[in-house]
Amino acid sequence: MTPSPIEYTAAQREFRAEVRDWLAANAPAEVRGLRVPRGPSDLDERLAAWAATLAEAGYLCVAWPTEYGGRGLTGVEVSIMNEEFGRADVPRLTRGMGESLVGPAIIAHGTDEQKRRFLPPIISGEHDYCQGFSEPDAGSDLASLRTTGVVDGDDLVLTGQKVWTSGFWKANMIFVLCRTNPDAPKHHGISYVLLPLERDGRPNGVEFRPITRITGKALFAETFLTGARAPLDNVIGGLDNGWRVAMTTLGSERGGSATTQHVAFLRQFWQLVDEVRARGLIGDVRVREQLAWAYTQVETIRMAGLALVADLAGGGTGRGLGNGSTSKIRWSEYQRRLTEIAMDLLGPDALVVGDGYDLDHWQEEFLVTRSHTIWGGTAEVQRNIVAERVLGLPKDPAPGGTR
Amino acid sequence: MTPSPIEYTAAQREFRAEVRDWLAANAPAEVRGLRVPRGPSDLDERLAAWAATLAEAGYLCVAWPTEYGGRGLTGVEVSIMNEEFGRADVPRLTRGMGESLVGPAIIAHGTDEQKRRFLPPIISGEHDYCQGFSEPDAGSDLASLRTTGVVDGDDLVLTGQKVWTSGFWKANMIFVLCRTNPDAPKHHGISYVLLPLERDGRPNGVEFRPITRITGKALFAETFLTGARAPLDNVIGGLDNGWRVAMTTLGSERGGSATTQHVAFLRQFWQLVDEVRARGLIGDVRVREQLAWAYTQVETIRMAGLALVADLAGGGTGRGLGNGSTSKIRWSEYQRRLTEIAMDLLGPDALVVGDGYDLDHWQEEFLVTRSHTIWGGTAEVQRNIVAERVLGLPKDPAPGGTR
Amino acid sequence: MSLATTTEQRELRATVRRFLADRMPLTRVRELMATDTAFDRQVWDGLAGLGVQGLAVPQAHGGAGYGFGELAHVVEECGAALLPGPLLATIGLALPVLLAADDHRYLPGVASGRTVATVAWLAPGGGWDSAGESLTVANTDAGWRLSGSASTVLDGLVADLVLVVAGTGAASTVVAVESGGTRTALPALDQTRPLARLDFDDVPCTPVGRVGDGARLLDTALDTAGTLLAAEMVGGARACLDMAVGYAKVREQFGRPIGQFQAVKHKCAEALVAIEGAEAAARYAAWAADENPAELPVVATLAKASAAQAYFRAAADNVQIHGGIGFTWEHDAHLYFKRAKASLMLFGDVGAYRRRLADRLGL
Amino acid sequence: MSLATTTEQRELRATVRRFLADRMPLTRVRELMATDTAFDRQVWDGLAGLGVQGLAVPQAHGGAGYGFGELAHVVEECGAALLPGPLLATIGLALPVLLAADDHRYLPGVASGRTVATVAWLAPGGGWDSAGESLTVANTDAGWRLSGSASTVLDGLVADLVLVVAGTGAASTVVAVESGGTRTALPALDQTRPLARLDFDDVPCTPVGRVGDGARLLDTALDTAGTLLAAEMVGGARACLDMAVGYAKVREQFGRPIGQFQAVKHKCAEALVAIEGAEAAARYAAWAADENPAELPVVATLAKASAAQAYFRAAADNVQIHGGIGFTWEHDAHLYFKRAKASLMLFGDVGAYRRRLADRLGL
Repeated sequence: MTPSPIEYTAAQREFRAEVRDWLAANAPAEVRGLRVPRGPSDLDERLAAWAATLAEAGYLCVAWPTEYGGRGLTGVEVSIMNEEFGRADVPRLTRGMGESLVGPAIIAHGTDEQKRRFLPPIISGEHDYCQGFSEPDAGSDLASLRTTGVVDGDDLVLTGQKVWTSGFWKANMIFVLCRTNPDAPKHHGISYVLLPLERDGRPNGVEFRPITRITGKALFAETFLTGARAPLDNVIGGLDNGWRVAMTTLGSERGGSATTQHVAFLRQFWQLVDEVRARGLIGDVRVREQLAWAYTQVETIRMAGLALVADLAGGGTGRGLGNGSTSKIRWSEYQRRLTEIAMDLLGPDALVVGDGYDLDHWQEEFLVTRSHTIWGGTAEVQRNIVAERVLGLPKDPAPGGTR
Repeated sequence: MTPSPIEYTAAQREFRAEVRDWLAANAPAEVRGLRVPRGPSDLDERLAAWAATLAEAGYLCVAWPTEYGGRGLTGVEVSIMNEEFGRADVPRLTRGMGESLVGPAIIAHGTDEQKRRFLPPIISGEHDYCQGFSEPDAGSDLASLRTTGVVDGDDLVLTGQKVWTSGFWKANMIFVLCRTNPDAPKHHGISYVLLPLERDGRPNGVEFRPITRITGKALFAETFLTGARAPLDNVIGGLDNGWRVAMTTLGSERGGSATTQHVAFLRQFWQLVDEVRARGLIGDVRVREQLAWAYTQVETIRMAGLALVADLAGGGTGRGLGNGSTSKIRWSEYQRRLTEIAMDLLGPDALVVGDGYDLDHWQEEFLVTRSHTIWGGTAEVQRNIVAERVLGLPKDPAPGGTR
Repeated sequence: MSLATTTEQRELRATVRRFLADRMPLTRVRELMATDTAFDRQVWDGLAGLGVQGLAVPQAHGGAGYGFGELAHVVEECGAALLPGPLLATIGLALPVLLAADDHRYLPGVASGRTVATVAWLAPGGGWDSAGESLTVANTDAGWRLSGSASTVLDGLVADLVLVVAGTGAASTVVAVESGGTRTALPALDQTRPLARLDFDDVPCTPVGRVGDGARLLDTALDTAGTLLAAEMVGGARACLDMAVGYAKVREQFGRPIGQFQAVKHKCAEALVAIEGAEAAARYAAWAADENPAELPVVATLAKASAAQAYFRAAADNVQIHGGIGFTWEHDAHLYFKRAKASLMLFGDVGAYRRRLADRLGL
Repeated sequence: MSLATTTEQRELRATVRRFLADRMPLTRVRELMATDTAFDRQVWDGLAGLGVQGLAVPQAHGGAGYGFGELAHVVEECGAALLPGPLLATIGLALPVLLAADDHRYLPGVASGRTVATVAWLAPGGGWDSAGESLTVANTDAGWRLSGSASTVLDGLVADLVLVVAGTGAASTVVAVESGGTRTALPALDQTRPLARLDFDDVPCTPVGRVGDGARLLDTALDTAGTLLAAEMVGGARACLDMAVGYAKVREQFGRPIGQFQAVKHKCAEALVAIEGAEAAARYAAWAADENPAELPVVATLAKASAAQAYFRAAADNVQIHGGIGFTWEHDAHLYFKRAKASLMLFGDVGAYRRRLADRLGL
């Protein structure tokens, strides 16, 4: 056996065995080898069934505390779970933003009643959330949002426009940031609301207009809120306190995908090697150097992940071993450059797409990678974060307020 | 004959013939093939004699108006002159900063008396200027200078510290910016003074302390002014008006070296090809690509220069055809990257220097090129200039005042 | 002839710019993109009316007798407008083959805009250097006959005249095909530059130029095509930089226009430096095509690579500076981005052009 | 053994850092730079006192029996301090040759710090792959005799033991030379890492390892040397970034600290991203050297290239961020800059390492 660079505790090893055994016993053959598609697909039913199996066995929302239906897993344990799902070659599903964003916000800031009301439906899949944070005029400057929330009796009435709403085609809930106090400073006066898309079976003033991306696919939408109503009970963390709620993240999330992120990249790398070989280009010195460069990037991602999890597994904090921003910069720029190179290597063939603008892996990734340095904080914002928060360089003076 | 991409006027062609004939008749064999060294050298006497010959024939300060002893040459004519000197393989000497900076400032802002007193000695070489603008704490932010100038009778008394004074070892004059009005805004209250290094044969409170650069050579100095005295008559443009004077440049300077700048780069390129060939590396695909890249950069510099001079020769303004900043970014980054590559290509040999830290061409340029993105406005400042002045992007808000 | 832009060139350029602004706004480009041919015959005829197709054709063959210097300026405008259609194929590829082959038959048609032409040489599944690998031509009892397949043929669906580089024994020969064979659209990543696959089975054809001279003719054509493609890319790059700068001046984030941030500023400044250099090279190459053809193989090669880098960077940065909106189909940034990448790859990527340059320098 | 840094490693590191801060401040480095040997025997003995040289030597041979994982942490500190002297030559080059050759004679001396050792293989005027080209060794009646010249020998002037890779017929063999031959200082661009040329004329020597096994031993040594050099470069890169960030916080231009400008910020952020990646790779390679040697040829190779790029960038940006002062001899920025470039080139530049990696991946 290859020696492991991570020394797991007995409990962690036991957990690994438990996951492995469960998967061996419960993962149906029909989900083996499935890759979760980016958009609606004919796999959806199989994946939904698999998600229900996972939910029942407690393999969804695993980082949530057990008292809220989660499993209270640490980052290291999540990484173990990811590894085992990978080894079994079955999709490691989650409840998306409901699991990663809404749940943690409710757990940190919700009332007991809200926790009872909103957390179980996330796990069961009954509530499927899409995101209502971004606005067209706000961009990276999220706090400059303009959607308004006006109290009307027991309801909050929302009006405004959101954008980059992903997963809209399957959602029945949307979590929204809106301005409930226009007179307060930029970061105050914002509220965090859970808004149902329908009330009493009737539309609730939420309209999606799909946005086609440069790949030709429409996986995001503009969202128009026109007098959409949510009970005030759906405001998390209290009125005007939404910014803090929105900034909630799971404290224990480091680790997670650190040891498995490279797997897909490695598969992709060898796919490129195969294609290059098939074209008889593998002997070309420059091609070899470019491939070696790519392999180095993938290995660096793997090694950085191992170092982090090794530290966490040993009881460390992971300090100094990277963070969300440096990791994002690393993989997003790698993927971008790799796909540029791949297109060049594949030559004339790479200029031809399928009917209906159907793109192959390289073409699609070549285009999609342009978005990776935009969503979730542009590459420029990520560099500011690294410089200011990690290196302690002074903040840019921002005339419009703090960031 | 190779067709020329520049259509010269009859007068310009005549001027070329005149220069060529003069050089054929007057350039001594002993200056042929000489390269002007960066520092003091045993060539100095020969070069001084050649400069005297040029001065007498009117081939120094050629861009100055004829009424001040210059030749009133346009940028195109200067480029022709540069080409002919290159063709004859003789050094195209100038009177350095006296010619390029001090003279134009006097011509634009000096009194008649100052013009009579200061211009002829620059041409003759009697006054040799070094520069007293930069200060240790000012850097790119030149206007934050602190050297003081206090009026004392008919004199201005200068106290302070300057830095990056080049050519100090041969200078007998220094042109200085000093603050004569500490209460005025940053860019006002500065004066431009011509300061002799000696008065009546005695030291005038100017001390140079050579600064050794990372090449091991000391071609610059820190300059300490301790009660150095200049007559008020030596203040150009009037007290407190020095910033405008310092910003003076020759209006007609575009063209100039545009068609000859690439010559040295091309020579250097072929030198690298020879060295690579001698090491048996010329067949290596990656080496070939790197050399092709280098050749492309040199050609781009040549072609951009030709386009500019072709436009000027045709009566154009050269608008949109580059400027000092884009040109500087282009050649400085080319030279930097080229020397990095050259060092790599030359391998182990490039790690060994001569006795007394004597550097070969590649080693010296590898180090010197680090300074090209610092002096005369850092690479960052150059990019700001391009973005703001050429592209019209909004200025950075500078809390400390304008730039 | 000077390298400087003449008043006449400036006026021609302005005329073409106005014509394209009127007849080929990006909304129209998008309509054409949705078709297999992306060809607007009326706009093509309009350009012919302005004399574009005949600019570099000698007067003796019905052209205006100007040169590629003029054409480069026009093509810069076409690149900025993302003009779809067979201009590059006709003028960049086919015309230089005809000129180099000293062919008189087809030149008047090209000059007048009557004939849309292209050149076919790539083997299906092959690389950019697969010229003639899948095509053979022979002189049979029934006359010259062509068989085999060509892939990635620019504007192959609409070309009235296809010049095919096909193997004749160890060498290759260019033959003209006016009809016959099967033409299949190849949906293109860059929908503004349609591609096709052509299949020939014993199709009648006529040699153009000397038999066995195909490789030389193709090389010449690629130099000219590289030169005009460089000009087109420079025009596109300028358009991208203009878009990015325009947006950076008005888009506010954190209370100020994003153009005030150095990250945006320096991106734009670097794009300008690259574009200026590429423009100098592209225009010089066009000058050389007219005035100093001996220099063309070197300067066209480096101009193409430089323009490709400048365009791709400017187009990519334009997407980035626009943020999320720049990643939508609705916004025009992606049209340029795809054109930039496809143009960078066309005839060989930057590395391939560098190698070609090294060879041509005799390194 | 875990990849995580242990408390023991942290303490060892801190001890070495304190020792170097005390005994090898940059003022002392500068004194040593001015000498041919750049060697401070007392500091060397001091490091031996801390057990550094013996860390990765098995206890059976007088070492501490720890591994390269520990050594990498120490070497990071040495790199940050720009420690001159033969640590890399002794531990990175000579030690792995001795270990791989299963040589017992010299290991105790190396472990105790008594023996300064190096490896010589480069042909004068040759490239990094010129191993043994100018050196031959033969078993004569008078015993083993070495002739020829080796260039660019790390710390060749002060080494008590020189392991020479010399040709034996078609293969090569490592031989140990303890005295004899002529040693000439080669003034180095990076004065903190002295080089020498060694000339041998029929010099007595002793084979180390099997005759004909020289290439394998050298390869093994280069993997370990690459690993430790990567660690050293990561340490140096961190030091550069610290210098740059520290300066950017206090240096004011245009009324604010330059660290507020995005151009400076983003430079520093990019340096950190590169350094973090290089650090992960360097530490992983050191871990592999101890725990999974089969992986070492691949991971050492990529670690060396990554660290080289990160260090050079950090060192160059450090000069740039310091502006004029960073270009002076007096300022320490150039010491790191020269070390960075020389280290990048040492044993082969980034491109050469990429090719090696492709080979080792079996591409």
